[in-house]
Amino acid sequence: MSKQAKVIEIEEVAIRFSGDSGDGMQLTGTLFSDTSALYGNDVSTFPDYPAEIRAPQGTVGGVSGFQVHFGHTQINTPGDYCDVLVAMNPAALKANFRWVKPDGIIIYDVDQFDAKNIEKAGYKSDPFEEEDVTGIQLISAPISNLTKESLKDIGLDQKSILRCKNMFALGIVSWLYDRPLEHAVKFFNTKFAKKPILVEANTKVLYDGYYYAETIEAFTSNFKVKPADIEKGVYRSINGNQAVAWGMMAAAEKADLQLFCGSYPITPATGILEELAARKDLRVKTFQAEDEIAGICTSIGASFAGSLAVTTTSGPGLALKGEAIGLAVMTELPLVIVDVQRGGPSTGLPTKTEQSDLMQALYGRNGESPVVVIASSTPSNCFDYAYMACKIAVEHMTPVILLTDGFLANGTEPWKIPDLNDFPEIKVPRVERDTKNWQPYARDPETLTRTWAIPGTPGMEHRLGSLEKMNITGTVSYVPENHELMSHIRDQKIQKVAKDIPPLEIVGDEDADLLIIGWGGTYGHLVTALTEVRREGHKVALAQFNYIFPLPSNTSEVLGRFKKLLVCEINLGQFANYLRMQHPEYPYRKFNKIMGLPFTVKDLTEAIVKNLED
Amino acid sequence: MSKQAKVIEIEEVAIRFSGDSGDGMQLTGTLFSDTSALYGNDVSTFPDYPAEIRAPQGTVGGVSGFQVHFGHTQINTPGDYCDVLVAMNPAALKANFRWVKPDGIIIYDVDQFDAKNIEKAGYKSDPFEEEDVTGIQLISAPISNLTKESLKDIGLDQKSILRCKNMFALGIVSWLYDRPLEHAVKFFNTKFAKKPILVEANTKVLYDGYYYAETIEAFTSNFKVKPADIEKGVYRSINGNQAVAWGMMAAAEKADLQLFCGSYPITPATGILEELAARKDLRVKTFQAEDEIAGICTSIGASFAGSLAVTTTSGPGLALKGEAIGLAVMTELPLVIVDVQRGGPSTGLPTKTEQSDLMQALYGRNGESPVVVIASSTPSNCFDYAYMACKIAVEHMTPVILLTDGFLANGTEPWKIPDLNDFPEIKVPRVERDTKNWQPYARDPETLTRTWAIPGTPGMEHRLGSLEKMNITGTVSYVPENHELMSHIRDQKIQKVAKDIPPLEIVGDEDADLLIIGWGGTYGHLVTALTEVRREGHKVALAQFNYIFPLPSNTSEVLGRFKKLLVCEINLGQFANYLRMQHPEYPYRKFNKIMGLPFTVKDLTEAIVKNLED
Amino acid sequence: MDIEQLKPEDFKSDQMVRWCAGCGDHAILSSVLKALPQLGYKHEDVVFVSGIGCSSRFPYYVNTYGFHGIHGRAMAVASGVKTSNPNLCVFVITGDGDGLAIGGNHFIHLVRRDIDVNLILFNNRIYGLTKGQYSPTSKQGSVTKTSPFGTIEQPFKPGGITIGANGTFFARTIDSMPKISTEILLEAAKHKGTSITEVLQNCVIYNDMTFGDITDRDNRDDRIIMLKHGEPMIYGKNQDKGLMMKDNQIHVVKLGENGISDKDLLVHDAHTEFAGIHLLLANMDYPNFPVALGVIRACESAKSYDVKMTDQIEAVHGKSKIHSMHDLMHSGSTWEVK
Amino acid sequence: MDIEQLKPEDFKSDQMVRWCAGCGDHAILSSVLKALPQLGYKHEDVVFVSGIGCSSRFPYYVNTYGFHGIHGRAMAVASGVKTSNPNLCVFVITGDGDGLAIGGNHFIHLVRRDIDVNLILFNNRIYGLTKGQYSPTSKQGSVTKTSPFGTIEQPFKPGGITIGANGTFFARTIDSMPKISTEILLEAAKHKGTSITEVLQNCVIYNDMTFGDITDRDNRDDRIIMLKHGEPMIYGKNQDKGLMMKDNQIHVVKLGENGISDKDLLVHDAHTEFAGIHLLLANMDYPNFPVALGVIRACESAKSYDVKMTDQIEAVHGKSKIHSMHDLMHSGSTWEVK
Ligand SMILES: Cc1ncc(C[n+]2csc(CCOP(=O)(O)OP(=O)(O)O)c2C)c(N)n1
Ligand SMILES: Cc1ncc(C[n+]2csc(CCOP(=O)(O)OP(=O)(O)O)c2C)c(N)n1
Ligand code: SF4
Ligand code: SF4
Ligand SMILES: [Mg+2]
Ligand SMILES: [Mg+2]
Repeated sequence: MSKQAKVIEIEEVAIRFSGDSGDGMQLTGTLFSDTSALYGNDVSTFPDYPAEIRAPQGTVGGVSGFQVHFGHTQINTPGDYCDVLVAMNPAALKANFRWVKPDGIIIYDVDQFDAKNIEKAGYKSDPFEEEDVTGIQLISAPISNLTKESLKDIGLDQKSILRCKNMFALGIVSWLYDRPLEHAVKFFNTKFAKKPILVEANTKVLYDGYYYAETIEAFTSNFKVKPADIEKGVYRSINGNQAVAWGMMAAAEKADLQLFCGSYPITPATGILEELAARKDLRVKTFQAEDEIAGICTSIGASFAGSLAVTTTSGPGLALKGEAIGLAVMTELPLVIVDVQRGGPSTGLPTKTEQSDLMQALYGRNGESPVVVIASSTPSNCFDYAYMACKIAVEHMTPVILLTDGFLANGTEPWKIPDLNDFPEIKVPRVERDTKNWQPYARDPETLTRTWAIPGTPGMEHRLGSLEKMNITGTVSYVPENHELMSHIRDQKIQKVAKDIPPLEIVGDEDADLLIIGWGGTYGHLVTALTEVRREGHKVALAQFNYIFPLPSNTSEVLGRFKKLLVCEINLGQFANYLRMQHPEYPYRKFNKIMGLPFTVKDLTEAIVKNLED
Repeated sequence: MSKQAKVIEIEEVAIRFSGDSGDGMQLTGTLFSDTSALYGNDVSTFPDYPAEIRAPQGTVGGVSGFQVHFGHTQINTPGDYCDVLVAMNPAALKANFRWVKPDGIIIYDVDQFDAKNIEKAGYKSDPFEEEDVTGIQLISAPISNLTKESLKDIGLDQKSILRCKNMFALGIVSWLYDRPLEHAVKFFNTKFAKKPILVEANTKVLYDGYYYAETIEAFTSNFKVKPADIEKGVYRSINGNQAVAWGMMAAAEKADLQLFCGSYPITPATGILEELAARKDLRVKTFQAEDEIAGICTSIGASFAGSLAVTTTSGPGLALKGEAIGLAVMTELPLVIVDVQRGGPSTGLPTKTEQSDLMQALYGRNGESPVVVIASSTPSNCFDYAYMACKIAVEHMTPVILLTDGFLANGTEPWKIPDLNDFPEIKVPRVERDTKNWQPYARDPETLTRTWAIPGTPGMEHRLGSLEKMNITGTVSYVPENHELMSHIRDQKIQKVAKDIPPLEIVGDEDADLLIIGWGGTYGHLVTALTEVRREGHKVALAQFNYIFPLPSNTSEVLGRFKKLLVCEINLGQFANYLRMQHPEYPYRKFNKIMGLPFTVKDLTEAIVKNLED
Repeated sequence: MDIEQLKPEDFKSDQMVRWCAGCGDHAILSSVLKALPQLGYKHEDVVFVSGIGCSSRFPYYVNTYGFHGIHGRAMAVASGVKTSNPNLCVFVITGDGDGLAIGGNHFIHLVRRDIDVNLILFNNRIYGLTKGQYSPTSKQGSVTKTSPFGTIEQPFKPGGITIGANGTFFARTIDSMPKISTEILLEAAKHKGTSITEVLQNCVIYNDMTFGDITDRDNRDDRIIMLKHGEPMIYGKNQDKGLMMKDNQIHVVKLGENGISDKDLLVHDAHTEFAGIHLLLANMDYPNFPVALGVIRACESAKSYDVKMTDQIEAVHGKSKIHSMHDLMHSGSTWEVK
Repeated sequence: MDIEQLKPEDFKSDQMVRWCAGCGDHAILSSVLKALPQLGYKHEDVVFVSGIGCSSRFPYYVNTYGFHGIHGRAMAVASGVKTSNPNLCVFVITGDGDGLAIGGNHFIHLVRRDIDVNLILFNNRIYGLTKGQYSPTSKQGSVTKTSPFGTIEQPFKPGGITIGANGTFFARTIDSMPKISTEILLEAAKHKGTSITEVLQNCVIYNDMTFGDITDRDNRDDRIIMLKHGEPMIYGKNQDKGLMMKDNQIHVVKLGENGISDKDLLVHDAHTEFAGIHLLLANMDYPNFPVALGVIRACESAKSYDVKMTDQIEAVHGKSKIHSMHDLMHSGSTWEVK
């Protein structure tokens, strides 16, 4: 495609598409990000859904946004602030203006900026006077009218025509960043295979938007973001929920076990259940239970019956599962519990992200009830940690809690499709068929793991249960010394998992004074902040924890290498407190945000610099 | 009553009555302990029930025991080891022999020591050869036959006659320790008012036992334990569950609020519900719910409606209540949650004691969800801490978790009936009737407490809920900054409770090197051990925590005064870990037991001496 | 303000109503707002309790006391409100997920205890708030986000569950028939004991037209029957169809055919304690039967739980000598140390 | 060992049975042990799942696979066992507290889904294990540890709850009638779908003789009726009483009086899907009616949930091109970086 304007090469761009819930912003963003990924950029995206209930059209509560960050270099976050904001109405501007860079571009559908919409958005006067737009380039585009114009003869009703306006916006932005249109057109062809008129309409509007941008002289230049230097391979785009589901399916395939998921829908975890429910072709069994308790209890039943059993939920659901997790601890059955964390307490901020279930995961049960706790740290490594969670659960006959969060769950990034042959084997500690005098609670002396005898196996009939078990025989026991022994065994059994987990590694300067400590879903932001601070000439290092309990065996040694330790979390300091308990030998500084949002790189760099100084 | 044998004065005695579940040992022990209390001794008792399910008669699993410890001096525990074991059958001997002092006395019903019973108890040969009885005085008494003989003409069937044999045993022990028989006789008269034949039978057997002991020459002497030097006043005997119930009723009376308890039965907490259910004369409302979740949720509803609402449970039930506790945190309603801790994890050891729900109480919920946590430390001060739990809940508009345990719940001790006028007022932060523009989440600037507007009050109609609240107005809010603000407010609000709680005090030597740290129900054993160690000439101090979150404001200062801190708990070290989090400035040593039993003073003194040394 | 003069608007709160345009919840809200002034309660004596779900946002829109609880627990919270203070008029707002999935146990126990609260079940056969997963009332075969190949579960019939739990009141209405809804809600509120009103509610976004068969204006009258106590069961656009009992089953008959007249038809007895027929009526489903609307069951309950609780307390209180903590603490076995 | 030759003793485990002497649970255990060899399953293919309660100790006494869960969750655990492996023969053992108080929701959802498990409800109308608090089936007025002045709650009827949840099988027996219990358990096990068998069980310690009215040998036969599919409803020591239907209610009649003969009586149709009559039969209570024993309802279920789940999976699997993670990961939108 030819164009006249000047082409400027840049490193990375963040674009936020935003409009009313009905404006199709999620699709627009996804098409743009897929196109960029196909083109070879590194990409990270994050949708910003409105709160669960639909707010009235045109209000700030109803704004739906989608941010795409892509670049020629490595992209680890969807970006704090955007270079371009596409605002389909005044409410979208109102909700997102704070996220526009001081020298950014705002492209808005001027047709929607009428008095009524302006008022609905909560502006009292001209939005561009109320907001301080100095330095920002404003592109007023009559998107609605041009869309109508473009499709006036196509034979669609007015409502359907207006549904295409998001493609006009996509066309504009595609020109601006020199993106090819083929991917979107291909998408229309598949999606609307049965309604060719929609293929035609969307395609036309998309091109018209593109040509509009090329034609008007509003843009003095367009930009080119060269492909990133990306590892060779076949890629696809993946979000955290899908990656969790697939990681568990991969583990089931490797272990040659049936995957069973008993679960109850809850935002933002439902996507995992939905993904698994769709995979009947891989014989995944999903059981949508009547509540979270039944979700985990069906899974415990399935685990007893020999399945690789998992249950998925978010914070309030994890609270409900606490008692039953104890049952899995006592019966020493493999079970993976996925908690996609969201804003709390109580129902809290159900669509927002947070890291405040750490303590609950560690201690939210009666009695001394240890389980393995691990956390993934990027949308795509949810695959790896879900796989590892399954592997540990099965090989150590224990419940494992996998923590992700709303940010990872909904964020997408390109994922190099792995070769499952590269993944470690999963050894199922099943009883050998002909074992004589098998004892349900006899243990491997190394790992303290018991063996798994599955109903249907002749000669291994046994009874498990929630009362204290006699070591080795597994019968009910009230013997005081046995209870003490078993309490220590259950604890040690989990501690011994440390042997199977990789050592803690650091990113950045080995010889720095300051070590930033993070865990779970903050990795992208922390590493980006690290890079920025180092670029400014500071020395600093980062340790991101994925294994929480047990901690990697070299934890104390790594922490001991640095003078200052700064624990950054999206909560009030739970991991810092936990480290204090585990490694009281060091003092910890804290940096916390708890706004239902990911960190911003800006806040982080400030915090890091401040801590470097004092 | 005249007697010939030599009378020896002693300081304190522990007697364990034990027999089959059907042998009436709980009653025997209670009568003995009440008599001793009436006589003026200080007393502490503890029943040792068999595991929940009845084991077959004559087996060790079916043994029911009751230990009474009484003395001329202060008695803080039911005693580790007993001076006298009454064993009504071989199983009772088998189960309890380990608890007899090396120079103790065993009185046994020789009629029950036949081959069949000996085998049932799990002995292979003569029990007194299998056990090492050197040094122990064995009193073989034909209790069954003498009871039959005593009642042969009274007109009762054989089964009913044998039911009286526990009174024969009581008679023997009463002579041995010079206890009057009036209290027991008075009890028979009330209890069997409608069946005079039973009054006669029990009285006769009791006296016959007494005379039997006086007559046979088995005992060379009997003992006198002089009344203790006890504060003047009117006393009654009370156990922890009853004291919790009464403390809450007292708080309701003082606050002039209706007491409402939504609960679900669970061992060992059920006694509180039962006690409250019996008090309809005081207009207590109890709601036996379908499960623990409904238990707490009905209480939250009642709290919203203006009651002083409480819910009672044990560990597994607390796990189920976690989600709803978060609801009370978010709605900032007063609520007391009593957790009578028992052995875990899972169903665990349901009739046994443990201190392993501390972390669950602190953190067993999704999100940042702080609540006040307090713990009582003797059966009778359960009254005081239940009262305080209610006072804090109401005055600070917050959930409060009160931790007791199976040991406190079932243990009894004499209790000086307090004058409620001496208890602090409870100020209910109700909205003043005529407040204009009342805002549900407007706060007292000192305590950060909001005010309580109760349905039925005109003009204060408002809506509470589990979604994040806007500060001041209390409407639903997804504003990021508000969520951060509210997270801190909820945290601060609980921290500020510290102003209302008494400073931490220590017992023992101010200038000691070693501070023993305990919390909750271990006080009696710790203070007894402390006394013993000090008696041996060592310097040592004890700090027993009743206020867990927040900690007393002087905690760090107190801990800082000692070189060594030894945290003793019946779990794997939860409070020690918690202290590490809160006061990382000190190193903590740990002493833990987790056998479903209280500490023994012996183990404790050993541990203390060891820690004094190294 | 005089209760008599209250108007529906007086019960509207100042909160913006946030349901999707076209959602059936709007119509139910207005039916309830119409009923409220006719109940004879003042604002401050009315409490709306809900769980979590689209429908459970309801309390925010009513200018009374309100409590938006956690998922599934509205029934339990309301039980506490009402037994704590029986003078309050308590409504429970719940959905098919909130009330029959996670809250199913509290639902049946509320009904069993017969606490005097009015429960309105917004049945849209879908989890709306979480964006479209099947619920315990979804038709077998429903394709939803968690059942991409169709559900394999039999749905609950809310009427069946209510009657099975010894319920004393069950009624059914449709969001799109607001006048009838208001009437039914008034009857429900009058009932002493737990009243369950199922409202068939359309979720335009995730389950549009799930009740299309019976709400479609052209055919509606041939597919629903309005039950009225004491009246024969006639229905149809032309009032030419009826229900008869034969062999312990209900049969659809055509009036005039085979000599059948309205004398042969079932006469609705909403008050009988024998629930067999109510169960059959509540479970009728299109296309084999018309769907029954109106008050299907409304027995006299002896006395609601909350009243029995108060009565028992007063009776015991009257007889006891213990009237204060002081009395209690000094009762029974005590001794004095001098 | 050949299945054919298994005897009740072969299904006994080596654990000492720990119920109180005289507890009805002993008799139920022996009825089950008698039924087990007749089911045609090998030891290793049978699983007993229970919750918590005296009755829930049951799995320890049976020499099969067993799972003693947590309070109230047996139904959910068993649902997982059976759907995970439909080849297993799964029993659920639960009590009136475990199954209908805390476990009530899982109970009704198990029944609704119609998963092919056999549930035996030990109904002693009391919480035995926790030493005597009232349960959801305790008679109104029961004096227990938590109701010292008598309960104020209407009890559940387990049959009503089952039928209200669309249950396809409900039967009732008494602990003290072990032969009948064994027969009924065999029919329950044969049923494809969830079978609920209520056993009226005596707790000698905390609720002795709660069923005394109908178990007392002298009067028993006049107070219970054994229902048999296809047979007229006659009962009484002298087989002189019967049940008739009039005005949609069941009436007790005396044969011979007013010209009533066995032709006028109800004939038991356990198989009809119309549950109205089953509800009436299941809810009958002494003294107004005889208590119904036997199989009250046993419909053909189309297909149990566990089978439908497998069928759907196989159907989708057959049609899809995706048969491994490799296939899946490379399906749809992918791109190559070279
Ligand atoms: C403990 C818990 N589990 C799950 C959820 C997620 N959740 C919220 S509403 C809902 C179902 C809503 O369905 P319904 O009750 O039918 O209400 P509707 O939205 O259809 O009106 C679910 C599963 C939650 N908030 N809390
Ligand atoms: C979560 C939880 N809540 C409460 C209990 C205490 N509990 C154990 S069994 C039981 C009730 C037993 O009654 P039922 O199910 O009727 O069995 P039964 O003992 O009568 O056979 C209760 C309340 C528990 N173990 N766990
Ligand atoms: S999602 Fe459905 S139920 Fe929820 S508000 Fe929208 S239309 Fe109504
Ligand atoms: S307490 Fe009752 S139910 Fe439990 S074992 Fe004893 S008699 Fe049976
Ligand atoms: Mg719904
Ligand atoms: Mg029971």
